[in-house]
Amino acid sequence: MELLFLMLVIPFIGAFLAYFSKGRFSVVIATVFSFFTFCLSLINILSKQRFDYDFLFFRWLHPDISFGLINDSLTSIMLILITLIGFFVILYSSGYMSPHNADHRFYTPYGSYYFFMLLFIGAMVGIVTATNFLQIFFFWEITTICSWALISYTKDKKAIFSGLKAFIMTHIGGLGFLIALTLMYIEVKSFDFSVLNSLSASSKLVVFALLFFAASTKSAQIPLFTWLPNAMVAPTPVSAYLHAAAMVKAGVYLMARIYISNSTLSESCAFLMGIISITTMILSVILYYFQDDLKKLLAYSTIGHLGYILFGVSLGIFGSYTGGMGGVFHIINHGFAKGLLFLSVGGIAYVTGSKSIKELSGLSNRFPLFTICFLIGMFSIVGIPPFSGFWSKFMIFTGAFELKNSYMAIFGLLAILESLLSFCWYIFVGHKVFFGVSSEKVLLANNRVPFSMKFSLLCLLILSLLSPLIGYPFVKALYGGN
Amino acid sequence: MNTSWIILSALINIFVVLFLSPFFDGFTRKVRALIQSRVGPPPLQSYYDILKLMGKEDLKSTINPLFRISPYLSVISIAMAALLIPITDFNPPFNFWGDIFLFIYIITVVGIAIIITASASENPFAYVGASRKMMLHLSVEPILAIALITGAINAGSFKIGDIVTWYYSNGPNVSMLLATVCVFLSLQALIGKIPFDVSEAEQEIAEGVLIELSGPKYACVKWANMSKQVLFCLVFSQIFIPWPMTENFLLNTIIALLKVTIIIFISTLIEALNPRLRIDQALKYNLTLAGFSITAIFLALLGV
Amino acid sequence: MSLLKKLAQKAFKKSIWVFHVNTGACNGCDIELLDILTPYYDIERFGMKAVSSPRHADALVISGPVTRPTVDFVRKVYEATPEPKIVIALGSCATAGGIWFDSYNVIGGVDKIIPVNLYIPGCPPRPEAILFGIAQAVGMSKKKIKPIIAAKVES
Amino acid sequence: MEYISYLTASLMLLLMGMVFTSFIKNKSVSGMVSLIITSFFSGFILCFSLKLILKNTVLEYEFFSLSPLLNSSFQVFVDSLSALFLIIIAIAAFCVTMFSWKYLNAYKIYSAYRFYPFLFLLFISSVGIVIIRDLLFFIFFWELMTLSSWLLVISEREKREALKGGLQYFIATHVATAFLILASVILYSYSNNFSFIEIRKALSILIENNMLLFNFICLLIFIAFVTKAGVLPFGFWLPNTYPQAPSSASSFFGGVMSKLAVYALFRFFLSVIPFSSNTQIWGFIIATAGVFSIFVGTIAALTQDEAKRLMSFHAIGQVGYMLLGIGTGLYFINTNPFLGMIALTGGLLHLFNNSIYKSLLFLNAGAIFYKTGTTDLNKVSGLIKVMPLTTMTAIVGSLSIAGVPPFNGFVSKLLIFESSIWTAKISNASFLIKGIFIISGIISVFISAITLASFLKFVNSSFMGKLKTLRNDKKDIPWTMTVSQIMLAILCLITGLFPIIPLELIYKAILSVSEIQLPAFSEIFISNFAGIGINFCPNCLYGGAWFPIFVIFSVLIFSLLIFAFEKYAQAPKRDVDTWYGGKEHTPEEVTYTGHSFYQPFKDLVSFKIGKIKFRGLYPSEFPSFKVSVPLWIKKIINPDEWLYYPVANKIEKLFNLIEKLYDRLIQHYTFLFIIGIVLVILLVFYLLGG
Repeated sequence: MELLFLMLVIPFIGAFLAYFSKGRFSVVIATVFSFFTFCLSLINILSKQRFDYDFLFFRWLHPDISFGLINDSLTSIMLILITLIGFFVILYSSGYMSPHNADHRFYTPYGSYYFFMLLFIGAMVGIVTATNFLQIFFFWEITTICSWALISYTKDKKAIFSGLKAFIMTHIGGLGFLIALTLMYIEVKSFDFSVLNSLSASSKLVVFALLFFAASTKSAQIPLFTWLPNAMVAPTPVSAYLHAAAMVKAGVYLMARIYISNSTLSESCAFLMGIISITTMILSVILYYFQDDLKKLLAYSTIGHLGYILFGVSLGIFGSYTGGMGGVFHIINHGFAKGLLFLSVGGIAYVTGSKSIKELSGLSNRFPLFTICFLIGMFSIVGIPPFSGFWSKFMIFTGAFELKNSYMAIFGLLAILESLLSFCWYIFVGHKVFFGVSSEKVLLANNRVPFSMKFSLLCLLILSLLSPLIGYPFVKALYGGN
Repeated sequence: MNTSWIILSALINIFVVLFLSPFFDGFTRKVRALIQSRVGPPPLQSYYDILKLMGKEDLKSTINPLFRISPYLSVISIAMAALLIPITDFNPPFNFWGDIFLFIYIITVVGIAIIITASASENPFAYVGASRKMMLHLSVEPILAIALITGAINAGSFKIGDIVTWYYSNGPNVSMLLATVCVFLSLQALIGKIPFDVSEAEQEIAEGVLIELSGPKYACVKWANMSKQVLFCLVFSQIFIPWPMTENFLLNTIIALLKVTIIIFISTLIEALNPRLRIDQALKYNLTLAGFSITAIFLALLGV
Repeated sequence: MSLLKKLAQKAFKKSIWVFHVNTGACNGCDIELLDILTPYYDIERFGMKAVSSPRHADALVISGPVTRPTVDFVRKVYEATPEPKIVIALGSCATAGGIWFDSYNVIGGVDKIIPVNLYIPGCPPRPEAILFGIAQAVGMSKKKIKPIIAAKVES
Repeated sequence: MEYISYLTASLMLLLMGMVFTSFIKNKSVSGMVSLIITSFFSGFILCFSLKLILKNTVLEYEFFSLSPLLNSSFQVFVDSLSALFLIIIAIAAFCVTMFSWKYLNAYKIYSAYRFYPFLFLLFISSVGIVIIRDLLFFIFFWELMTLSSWLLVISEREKREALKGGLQYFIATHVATAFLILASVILYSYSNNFSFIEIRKALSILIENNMLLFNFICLLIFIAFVTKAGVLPFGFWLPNTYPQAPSSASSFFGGVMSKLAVYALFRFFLSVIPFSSNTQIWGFIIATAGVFSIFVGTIAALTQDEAKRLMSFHAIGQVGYMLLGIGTGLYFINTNPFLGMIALTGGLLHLFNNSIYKSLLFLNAGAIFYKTGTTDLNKVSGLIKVMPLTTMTAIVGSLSIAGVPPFNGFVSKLLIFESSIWTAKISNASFLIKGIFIISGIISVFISAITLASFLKFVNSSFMGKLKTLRNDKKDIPWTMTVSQIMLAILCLITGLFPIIPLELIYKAILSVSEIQLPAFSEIFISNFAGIGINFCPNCLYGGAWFPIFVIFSVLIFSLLIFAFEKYAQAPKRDVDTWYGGKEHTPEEVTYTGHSFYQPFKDLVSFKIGKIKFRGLYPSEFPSFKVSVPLWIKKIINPDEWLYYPVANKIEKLFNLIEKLYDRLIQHYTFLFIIGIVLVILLVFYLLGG
């Protein structure tokens, strides 16, 4: 328990220390603190503790409402995702946020950047360790603020606009969350995760819909998904963290948590989730084909894959354990792969100064590491065995058809179609960008890539390869727990 | 069907196809000469030619070893094909199920041997000839195959011997007659005579496939060509017109020879009275015929 | 010498295949040569025929004076013909250059380039003469003069 | 237990090879390491599978299970069929690796770790496909194979064609795999287990309940495998893809990879999908697809001028033969097991033979590439003077693929021809079906001739003729390359002369797979080392036969005779120049290029439909088309423009309006204040009063 508490507190402390330290020192502090957090989460996993701790000294609103820390399989795996990727992203940033960056030269002091990054980690840890909806909501809004600050980090007009847009949109989602909390409180005076079980049928649907609305804005689903592509103006490590582990994963975590804690959700809830996630998926895959910017492509891909996860969770709510677990499994696999993809795109932008698919070609000749990272990330994402995405996607597909429900079968079919279409575009992009004769941008690129970037890329590469193995025991435990 | 009969029968087949073939060639030349109101060569002229070529110098225009081997292969395969033709009896000396496919393939090998010889000789004329020969072959082979398969369907057996026996005892039906007609129409192409001698057109590509051959090799190829003529005439006369057939093997042989003579006479008439076709015309002719001959199969399926 | 070899030698006389080379003739001799293929003369009754490749030939019939550009060709065609072979110079020009004997672009008769077995003079020679000449060359008809050229061939 | 250790050891060897070769940059060192590893692997696998077949046992072993998440387990199951394919893989793998060792030097900018690790991955995945009995892991290995072969195809990363081919390949096969995945998840919903046994049970229930779904699943599986096998029209990618890989890799593609698709088809339709009346329909469909592929693929091959592309088209055609055999077999196996078994055996025997000669032919093309730097038949010629042994092996391969006796292609083609034509006499199928089967047989006979023609073109234009300029010296290719080709050529000859050896293995394999009662080997085939006899029905005599001994004896006798004859004639010999009419020519002038071969035939089979040009019945170029997205779609997918920004703007305007109220005049504020108070008072009164 103390571990978990430390883990929650350390990033915040680190954040303030980083903010007040000068120059490169903030980098060191951020790295050390994030590494410390990561170590704690590792110890937490290795200790294999499962508990649900209650802060007995803290009560608010109602004596029955307790705050505390939870540590079950879902939390542990989310923790490892958040802290690991957080650490690597911060490590990566130390190389990336430099004047040598060909994409965007970062001269300004980095204090605020690391402040918000560590705050982000802390907030995410807070979300996944929270024991009730209210506690989640508290950290939920911190992530919103962090994302707003980080997206508009470069402070040009577009960045500020995008930050504002992200802030407003996710905050509208947060409003939904707030209303849901209010409704909960009015009806049963509790914010526990299992509260939906005890609600009446009609208000259950309303509360669920509101929570799902909150989650879907956070996870960039229809209708409020447009902030995510705009958020790509953020520095690439930020986008990587935003997409792989933080922010958007908060939404899906919320839904996964609701799914795990509530066994009596109605089919209409599942259907609502399913239809929205599938529509998002299809929309995102159509939008793939209009993108020229690699990062925007990845953004839409994130939208699509969050759709996958939510679809899996909706299958779980509908009654298919395989689908639900597939959704949870996909959180992990997608996290590592997407982190890897973003960081490799960041590396490409770092050396060539371009993220345009049209401008880049023949990267594999000069930058084999980026090539391998991107390709493996890409194969993980599109689900080519033996890479990670295959397993979770396969579980989701299986779940969709297992139900023998014609609607879900159609959804499953659409999901397979999405997978195919995204594969086509990805493989085309892979061919275009990495193979063939080197383009001018690539030939003129400088060869010096900071060690920290290379190191974090390599580590993420290995992690992405191993992510099914990492995730499997947890998902299995989760399954057993149900 | 004892061993001695097989050996005797095989020897007769070899004798007829290989050793009488120059005589038939001489016969052809004589007939052609008579048609053109010439005297023509003596009937044994082709024997003289082959003997003479045997004694001539063997010129090697290439170090390619295939150039040396493959002319002999053509004679060997002709001889092997000869063993699958019923002359002395309903059954050929080598008679086993599925031999129609073997037969089709062996006569293909004759072509391959000559084509490989030609292409090994490095002469562009020979290449042209080889290309044409192959095209001719692959357009005309289906006709023979289809005809034989028609017989096989009718007789219910893939044995040449069984086809002949069935045909002899049951008499002609529509499908077999159609097949016979098709084979007859493709006979010139099978033999490689005018109007289908595009691969060896003397005036056009200077004997095409044979241009580089000399001495014994040329003799072999010449001989194989002469034997091929007899072979295909025998195929036509013995498989598709098996009448009359007796118990006596000598009588059968003589009847077969007579039939072959008649067919060769007809074929020579066609040869003497026709101009050469272009290769594309020949191809179209053959493929149309092949398409037409498929009707025979359907008729055979219907049992008529 | 084996039996087959003897037979082959005997058969040689009965089957002479002719390859025609024009080294610059006025076509007079060529037309006369074609005459012997016609039904009237019908050279095939002696087993002779015209072939289209020197590889198959037993006899080279060369018509015309050897002009400068064709010298190489004549040598090549002689080389390309398998032994035993006979070379027949057809017409006056091939025999000794004819009326072109001192022309600047004419080497002269065929025998200046390759050994010749038989000369058939005439401008052009009659088909009968050609037939008679070839028959003499292969020994079908008795020779009336001593074959001096034969010695030259062997050397 | 002994068996599994063999298998594990060989897989470990491959993994080891993959890891080792990933770190060695030097080509020859890497080649040597992989050759050593592969020879151990091949030895192990050969021992293992021969032992398994001869002892008639089955290996069953479960490594691990994925339950409870998915009811799937890494279940190894090696029966005789799998063992047969393991033999094929082992042979091909060994020859391919041996060939690659020196061959890779032909590629200048090409390091070893672009090739060997992926080759080992390909080996692993092929072995995996064969030995697995679980649909999930089957798909896993299946897609792994696609991935590794894609990596091999694009190993020349600067070449446009290679990239195009790789892209086409990956997309096409991935779509096919998606079909397979769809089929598997539908099946899982019924069987709740990915094991083939459970799936079979589920399918047999499905046949009775939901015929439509059953057929749909069959269709999905069929398309999935047929795409990989390269059966037209699904295999359109194949000719663009195979030639792009290094020849040794394409040799493995042509020899093993496309055959594994046929294996999968065979395995599924024979042992996973239970027999029913539908089996007949699917057999018929498979046979028809096969014939279509034979016809179009091979005729298109005739028009090709590039050696490897030509061979790729033949890969399409040859797979058609196998499908014809298997399809005919499936059609008749219930009604007429004798005929069905002959066809099935023919199909599988053809597969076995094909894997040998197809590998050989691609290796030949590789040898040409090594020596000349190109495989364009218009640019190479006269290579027999440089590499006589390779030429001989190429001729053996060509004659084998054309099915000329006594090489191995003949036996299998014979079985296929006979079984498909024999339907006329034995079966009681309808007239149309019989007709189609017979026409298939005739087409395959005809196409054999075309195959021969196109391979004669290959041999003629690359090996015969004048020697053209080479890339390097006039030495023969390195001996390892020659030896690997010779081994395959000898195998071609041996399996042709003694077809009984593979035939018995194959028969055992089919018996081990099928669950219905089938006639024993001795009932159908009477065989000894002199040849084989085939029995078409229980009561009739032998329906077909092949006596290689006859051929050998005749050839020997006649050769001796002719040899004696030539010796006796004592013709003198002399070396001369080629006769071109007396003139000197350059080699370019006197070469008859591959393009000119069969020109009239090409013209005959080339035509134009609409804007698509067909060359050899195969579309040579498509008109380019552009898809323009309608404006409304573009608008709809961007809700920012039509929803959020207008709303945001409206709200902003509203706020501006409110802002205007705050105009800093104290009078206005007082006024508003008074109004507010009045309103509040009114409200209070209203509430109290109400």
